[in-house]
Amino acid sequence: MNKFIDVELFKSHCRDGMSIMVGGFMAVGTAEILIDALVETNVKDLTIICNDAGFEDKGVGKLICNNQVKVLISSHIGLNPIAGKMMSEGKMEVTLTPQGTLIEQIRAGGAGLGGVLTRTGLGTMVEENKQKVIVDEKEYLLEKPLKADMAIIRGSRVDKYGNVFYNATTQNFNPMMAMAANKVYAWTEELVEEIHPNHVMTPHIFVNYIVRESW
Amino acid sequence: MNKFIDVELFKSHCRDGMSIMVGGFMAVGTAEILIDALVETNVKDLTIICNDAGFEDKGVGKLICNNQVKVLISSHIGLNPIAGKMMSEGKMEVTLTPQGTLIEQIRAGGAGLGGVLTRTGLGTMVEENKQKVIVDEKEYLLEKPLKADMAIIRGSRVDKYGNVFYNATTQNFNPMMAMAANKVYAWTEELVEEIHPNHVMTPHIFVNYIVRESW
Amino acid sequence: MNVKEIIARRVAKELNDGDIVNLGIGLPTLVANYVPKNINVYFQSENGFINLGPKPNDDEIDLDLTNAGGQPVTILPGGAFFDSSISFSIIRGGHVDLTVLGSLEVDEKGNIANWIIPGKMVPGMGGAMDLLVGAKKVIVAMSHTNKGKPKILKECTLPLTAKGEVDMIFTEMGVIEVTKEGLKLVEINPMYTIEEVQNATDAALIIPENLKLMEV
Amino acid sequence: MNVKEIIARRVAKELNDGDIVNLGIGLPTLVANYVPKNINVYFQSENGFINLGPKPNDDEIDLDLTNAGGQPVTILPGGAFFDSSISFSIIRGGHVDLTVLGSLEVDEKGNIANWIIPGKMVPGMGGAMDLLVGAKKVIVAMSHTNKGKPKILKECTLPLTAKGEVDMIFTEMGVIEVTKEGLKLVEINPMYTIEEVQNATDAALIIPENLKLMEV
Repeated sequence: MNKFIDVELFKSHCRDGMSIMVGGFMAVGTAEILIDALVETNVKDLTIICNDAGFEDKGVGKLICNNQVKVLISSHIGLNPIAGKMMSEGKMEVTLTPQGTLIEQIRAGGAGLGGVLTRTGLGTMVEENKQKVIVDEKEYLLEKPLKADMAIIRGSRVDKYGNVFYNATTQNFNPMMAMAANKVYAWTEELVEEIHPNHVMTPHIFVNYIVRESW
Repeated sequence: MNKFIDVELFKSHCRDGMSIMVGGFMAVGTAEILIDALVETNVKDLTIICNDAGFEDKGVGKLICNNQVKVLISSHIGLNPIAGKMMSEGKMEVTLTPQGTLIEQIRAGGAGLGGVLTRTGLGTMVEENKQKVIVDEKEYLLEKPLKADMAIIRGSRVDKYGNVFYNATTQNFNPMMAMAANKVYAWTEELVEEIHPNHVMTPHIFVNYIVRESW
Repeated sequence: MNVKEIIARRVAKELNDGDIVNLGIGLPTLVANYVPKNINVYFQSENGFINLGPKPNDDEIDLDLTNAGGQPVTILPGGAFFDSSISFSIIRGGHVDLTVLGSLEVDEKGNIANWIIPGKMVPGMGGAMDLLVGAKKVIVAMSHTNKGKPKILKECTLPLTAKGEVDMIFTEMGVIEVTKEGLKLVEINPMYTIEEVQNATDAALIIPENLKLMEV
Repeated sequence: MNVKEIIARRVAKELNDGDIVNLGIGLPTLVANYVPKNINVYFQSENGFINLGPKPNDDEIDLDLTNAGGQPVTILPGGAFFDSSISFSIIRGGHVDLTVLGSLEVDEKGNIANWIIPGKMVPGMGGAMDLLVGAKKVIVAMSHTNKGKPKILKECTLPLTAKGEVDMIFTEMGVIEVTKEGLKLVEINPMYTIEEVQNATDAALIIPENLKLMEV
């Protein structure tokens, strides 16, 4: 199974209306080259699932500023003023989700769980229109699993099998997103022969494509 | 904070009636020296949470054969015939739990979740007396979180801060148990100065004590 | 060729290039010996790794590296270790393409019972319930009868391991598909007649016009 | 000493040896500068590590290593990186001993509102809701008023970040405990009178007999 594709082939996989999970936290750990490629395709009506809205010139912020995002599911949009503006003008639908709930929803999607039972968000706007479940007389919010058509992840190192290693704080949402999306595209600066099995953070079975600028 | 204790001090922490999570899978990744120490204390009425019942002479099997276990929560007891015998004779209460459910229950305990929503066990004996939750017209079993007074984990390497690295398949239940117990005791063959932050599998904040045979 | 070999060889033909596969203990393990040469499949070991390899030579045994039965094994190039929470996320999240399990009983609704004989044998379900519910395709690989007694039933008599999750049954007598209409015999071992297979089966078998011969 | 310094210094005295601490962005971050010399505390950064250290020198910046605000930071010896699922298991599982957060409003029931001003400011809650619910102890560190307008209220007017989770409030005027009976002023900055503090506070303050002076 040859997983290697170039950016042009990646672009040909992008479609209007797709749901895309994008790893990274304030764009740290985001595969910028794949975001740029997505911007170039100009595909529209995307549902983007990402920790935050990035910056105007960094991370998913570039997609937002290019009017490609219909729905954003995110924990924080404060560092991208355009995102807030588009939200209040009704040009982009934003679902603000507590960060811990968001990562658990993604994990639940990848792990085949029916949902997440959490106390986070109880008594706040977050609980609106959501099912509650009582366990041992304590109330929990039921937050539903999240899945996506595509995940874009960034590995500090990727081996030829598709195993991924993340350096420092670039890990964040990447490993769980790699498990929750239908097709996973990994970009890396450093392609290596083999990552030691003890150091693999995303096993190759979750990575469908390894994208490089060119081959 | 000095986390180092010897086996004698560990033994003084063991009490009748405690709940103890024991890492390991068929005793691979189990801290045998701490099990031996527990046998020596002869504390009784333990609740043991472990993937399996070990063997008669290996892993938690040694505690079972020494009549120290009142309740065993486990996915498999087949390789320890004494466990099956004690169960059918009513000398030990055994809760058989699907392995995936068991690890998720432990994770939920450590992660502050209200429970696990899973399809595993539906339509089987496992669903008896359990709450069910409907999410998007699909039925799920609600499995409750598990916590324990103590966890016994085995690190292939532990550093002086209490960070843990697990080699090969010794990882199994250890990292999640380290997050779900009140006091965590890590045993290791190899004490090192510092594990690289990228290679830590259980962060030091979860390890209360590093136990060695003697100091 | 003995019964187990016949079954394992035939099951191996169901493997597709790139499949992630989990094999149960016993007969299913043998399937790994017959993977077609022209494809890559990746065996998962639910105790925590992918790219399960063959048993090591005596001088290569690593006690830290075992399979779900606790036996020393090897890891093939490109493999990765992970903890049980990831391992079962793989299984329950639908990332396993195919699981092959042995069984005590299977019935025409695709129900399966293989984890307990009350009062007699109580090994526990281990990861079997998770695999049955989570894997994309579930294959049961077993001898057709137990000492002449049918194991493929109208309705399971033992406590179930999972309800309606079995897709196909492979025995030394043939290959059976679980369909909404019931059990369909899609291949027959030329050493047996349809009548013999039906007599060894408690459930009624649907015999299609294009019944094929099982390659043995 | 400015207002922020007064507050950060005082909050730092709440730290205990071995504490796992998460500091919010802004004022709370300053608390790290005043950790008592004789104790070890471990700062968690919710984007994925423990043992958060100070900002690096310009020549030591590692773009892969940032705090929850996306700013370059360092990791102290003994630290560990992890993914967001582990990071929030730490937070939500009750493994954080203390969190210090800024706020727009707090009320006498321990309710807090600091994530949204509808129609004006919609940054999102980030990890704040998780920290408030999950941390063992929640400290709000903020200026006592906003341009003279009280921020400590009978009842929050903005949408809540969490209900009844605040344990203590530290401002430049004093230290307030959230109790079942209401807000109790336990320390007062000697630069202010009780009357001045009460006038700057919308909720009624309980003044205990043993009201202490806040060390500033």
